[in-house]
Amino acid sequence: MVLPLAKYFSDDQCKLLTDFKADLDESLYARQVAPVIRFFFYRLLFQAVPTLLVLTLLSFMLVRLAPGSPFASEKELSAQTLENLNRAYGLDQPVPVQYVRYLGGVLQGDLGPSLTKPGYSVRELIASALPVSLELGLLALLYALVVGLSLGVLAAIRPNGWGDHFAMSLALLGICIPGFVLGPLLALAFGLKLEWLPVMGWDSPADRILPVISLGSIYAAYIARLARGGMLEELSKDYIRTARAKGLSETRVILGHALRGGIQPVISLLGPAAAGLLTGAFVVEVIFNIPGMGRVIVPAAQNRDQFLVLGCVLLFGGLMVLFNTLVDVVLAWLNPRIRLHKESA
Amino acid sequence: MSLLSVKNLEVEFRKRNAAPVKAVRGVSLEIAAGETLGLVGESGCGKTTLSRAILGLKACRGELKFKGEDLDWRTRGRALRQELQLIFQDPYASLNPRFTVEQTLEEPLKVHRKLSRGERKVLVEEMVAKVELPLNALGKYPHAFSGGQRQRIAIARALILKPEFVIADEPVSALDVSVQAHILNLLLDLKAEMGLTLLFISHDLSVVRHVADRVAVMYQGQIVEEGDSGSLLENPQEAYTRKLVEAVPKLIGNRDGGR
Amino acid sequence: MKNRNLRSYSLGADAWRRLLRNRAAVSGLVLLILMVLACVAGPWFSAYTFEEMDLFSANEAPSAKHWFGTDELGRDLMTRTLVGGRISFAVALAATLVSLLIGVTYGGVSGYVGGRLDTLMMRIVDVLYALPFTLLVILLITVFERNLMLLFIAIGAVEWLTMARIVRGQVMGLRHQEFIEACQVLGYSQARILFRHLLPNVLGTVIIYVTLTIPSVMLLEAFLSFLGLGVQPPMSSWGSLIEDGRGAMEDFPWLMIFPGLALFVTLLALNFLGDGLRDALDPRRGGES
Amino acid sequence: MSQLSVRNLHVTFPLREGTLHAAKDVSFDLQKGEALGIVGESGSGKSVCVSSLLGLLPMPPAITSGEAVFEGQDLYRCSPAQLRAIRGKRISMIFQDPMTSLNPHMRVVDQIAEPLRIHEGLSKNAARARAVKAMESVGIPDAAQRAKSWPHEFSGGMRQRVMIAMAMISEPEILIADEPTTALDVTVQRQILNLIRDLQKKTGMSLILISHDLAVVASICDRIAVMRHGVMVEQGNSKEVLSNPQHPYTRGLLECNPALHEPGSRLTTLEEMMEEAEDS
Repeated sequence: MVLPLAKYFSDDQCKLLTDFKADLDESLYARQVAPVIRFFFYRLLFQAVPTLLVLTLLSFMLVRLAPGSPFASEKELSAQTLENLNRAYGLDQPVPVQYVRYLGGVLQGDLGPSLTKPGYSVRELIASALPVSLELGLLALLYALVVGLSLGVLAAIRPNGWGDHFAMSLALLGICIPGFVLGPLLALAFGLKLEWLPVMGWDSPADRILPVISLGSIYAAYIARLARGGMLEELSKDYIRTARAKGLSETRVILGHALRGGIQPVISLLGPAAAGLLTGAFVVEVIFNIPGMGRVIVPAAQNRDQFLVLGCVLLFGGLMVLFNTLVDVVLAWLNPRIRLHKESA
Repeated sequence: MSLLSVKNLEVEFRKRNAAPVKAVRGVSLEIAAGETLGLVGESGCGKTTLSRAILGLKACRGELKFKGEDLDWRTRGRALRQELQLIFQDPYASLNPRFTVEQTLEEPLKVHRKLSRGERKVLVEEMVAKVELPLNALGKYPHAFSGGQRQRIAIARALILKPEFVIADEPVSALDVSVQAHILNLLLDLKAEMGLTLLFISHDLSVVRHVADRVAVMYQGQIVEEGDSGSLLENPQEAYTRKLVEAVPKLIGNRDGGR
Repeated sequence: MKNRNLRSYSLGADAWRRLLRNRAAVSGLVLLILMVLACVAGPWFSAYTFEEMDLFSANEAPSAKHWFGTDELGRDLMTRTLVGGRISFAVALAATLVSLLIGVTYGGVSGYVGGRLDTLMMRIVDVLYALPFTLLVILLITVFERNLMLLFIAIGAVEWLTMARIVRGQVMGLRHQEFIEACQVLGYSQARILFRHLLPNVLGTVIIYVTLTIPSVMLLEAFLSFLGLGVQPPMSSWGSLIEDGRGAMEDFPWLMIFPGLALFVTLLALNFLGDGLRDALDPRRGGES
Repeated sequence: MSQLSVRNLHVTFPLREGTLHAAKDVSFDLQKGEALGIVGESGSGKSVCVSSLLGLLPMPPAITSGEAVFEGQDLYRCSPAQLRAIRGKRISMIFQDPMTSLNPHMRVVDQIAEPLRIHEGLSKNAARARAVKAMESVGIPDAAQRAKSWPHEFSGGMRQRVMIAMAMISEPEILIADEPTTALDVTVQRQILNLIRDLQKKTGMSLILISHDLAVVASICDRIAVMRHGVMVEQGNSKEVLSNPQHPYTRGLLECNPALHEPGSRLTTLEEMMEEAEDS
């Protein structure tokens, strides 16, 4: 790196420069990476762990303190069988003991047996369905981010212009047509009538298109509105005038200065959005016949398979907590003020 | 005899996981009845904190005496509130945007006086006249007024309970120079008319010199110099006061005035 | 007294005037009122009831007799849609009220008192916020029998969290404003400051958030009913009607389109109204006029 | 010939409530190396006038007419690209509030270096090295260490120094300072004013200083222009304007300064001055 510099600078200036660069690199870890890592563990310890404890306690108590045995629905069972079943599943123990046992099992990856699908454990049922749901959720998130951000940023460049009105009308439509309406409509139009795209299953890449659009569109719409709002807010700030006064091109003002602050509301939305995408996927999976978590949890809830639902709740709780923590870390990384503030808190 | 006396006042700010910061460090002041004391200092020197401590809004250590008695906000707060009042800096933030002028001025009377509606109205109208606002201002909301007019409303609110002692915390800093003159004139008139004692806080030396009989200069939580306003500002003894006085841009003998 | 009340609304009246100038917001408001009226009063005037079956006229297309057509059991779809609307609006109203009550009180106290209590209260909200509430509602439904009351409470209990956060943020911002300090200097009681001076200034934001809560509650109810976890047959809800219609969509598309349209129109109206309210109540526009 | 010559400038904002005339028929000249001060109260249109020169007027879109000839080029007829080439390179600007005028998400050094990166196409490191030098030259101690800081780690006065370093880094021909010291304490204000004056003397650039405070402007400017309600009511040599103000408004501005009155006496208000002037 010394070569091109020599053109502009004297030797001692170059030296100062190389020192400076080394200094900057060295400080990159100390000043930029280390606090974020520390922040991550701080969040994990003081927010994620308590949340998960509350979640397990709340949901377990809900299940155990409810009237009746989980086997009550199967009426043909004799009293003896019921007792055997209760003992087999440890339900004859006091509730706190059951909780600790269950928690111990969860930590080892044992979520208990399924009550409605004899022979299957909750873990097996989830393990077969989760990857599909995760893929669907992530694809939908990606779609929502790409479409939402581009629409939002484009709208903010010329507020009240033609493109803004178009993008915001589209976003309004997206918000008002939930996935369980959009999905069937898309299936009807592109699947059954036009026969362009498949409407069943989860095998070929083409299978992914309609479900991802049905699931992601509402979030794309939210993201577009938030991004527009955030960008407009940021573009109205004083430092943007400074950037313009330096002679930056509008593209550079937007991408280099405003974007970083402008997308922060969008990133804050990602936590709730991820949760919404995972649960929203249930509906889409039912509509497009996709073998994901929706096909596990919905029948389980209808048939009151408590262990299975409990397992799903814990799993999603864990995923959400993890995702929320990541979002917080990204926000902290984007905003130097938050980082310093929370660090000292 | 002094109306308000402050001895060794200390205010500490505690932040979690940080050493406490002393915003006010052993301040002593005497303010005689009918006098105006100017308190001068730059931002962060503790002058606002000091005023809030006197008014019982910040916990503090030290001795506060009003008319020779302990200024004990806990036990005598209700009575004291009617005698010590505050005028704020920002005329835009110091008025409740959802209250009309009449409601704003009536509220203190409702809380502290047992008066009929008619009696309150008389007092409110009297006060509005005193601060030279038109009577039709009563039904309007703050957003209908300019900064100077709002400051008049705020002054009327502070004075409607007829307090003896008023703290004016940078009352003209947020106003244009032309409006400043009006508000300063009004304050001086009202002070004479109602026999007020003023603690006038400002960072503007020329304003303080104009209104104050005596001046106290505050720096990093302490009073560094105190004395008669004319002589102190023309002939400062302490290094900081000198620096402060010299930093003020002057209209006469300009160009190299700062050096 | 009367006189003052009239005047004290005039800042609100100002916002109201701005709202009425906004064409989208006004049409949203009108649409919403029509929708509520139709759902509440419509079924009384209808010649059919929502559960009356007529197997001879099953799956009929929309006609003068059945404006929205009939389902596979020959039930009048319009009546079922309007009755479903009642459920939607009832859930929305009840859950929003629950969230309003808890959220405003919790957020107001937390923001005004501040200090340790605020930290504790907000930490609780943080933890609850990170829970997958939709799934907890599903769990509730799994554990107890499906019932409408449960749905109201569960959804309301989810929505208060955001309300509490918003109100707290607003109160925190206002608490340090000089006019609140002025109240303290003038010796007003804490309760008077909180309820007479602080909370009225938060009202605008609360109203805006309410217009956001209502559609999200309606969506959640429709979502659960669609999955068969909400309203139970023969009762109808927009969510369950859409799910029923979806099966026969290819042959009898109206079965899905009408309930879907009802949901869409309601959400659209609420959004128009919400956007209009936000513009009208935006404090940054407060200075003009 | 003057370096910058503004003729018959009108700026109007079309608002829903009616048209706002922010500047009405404003004309002034700036000679090379000269310091011109523009004084006026809030809403007098002083900021609008100079912001319009660089096309930096805030929304809603304003309508400007007139001409502003800078080195033979009319700024109002420049294309956006031509204007961008002038901004931050030949004419720089600093603003009132250094707290909000710096990008909170960008390291100080990169913000200072940015004009070099775009106008001179320097590499990141080369521009950074020059930025550190610029920080030193505006009197920021430990510049090399503090370069990597974020804006919020600086005090108000230091932030304004950062702004000045950023504006000066490409050695502009004109510096426009829009209320650069209003948000600062008196002692810091003095330092910043001295710094601006020293830099001006050293580089020979021209300066337009905007302030509501006549004394601030008088302390470093050669010429003073007074604005009121969008109209430039008076301009001239600093000493002359101060010692022998021609317009009653200028006289009023001078008169209502408490420093010119006996302590405790009634201050003459602007209205009284204006009335007096009309009567006589």
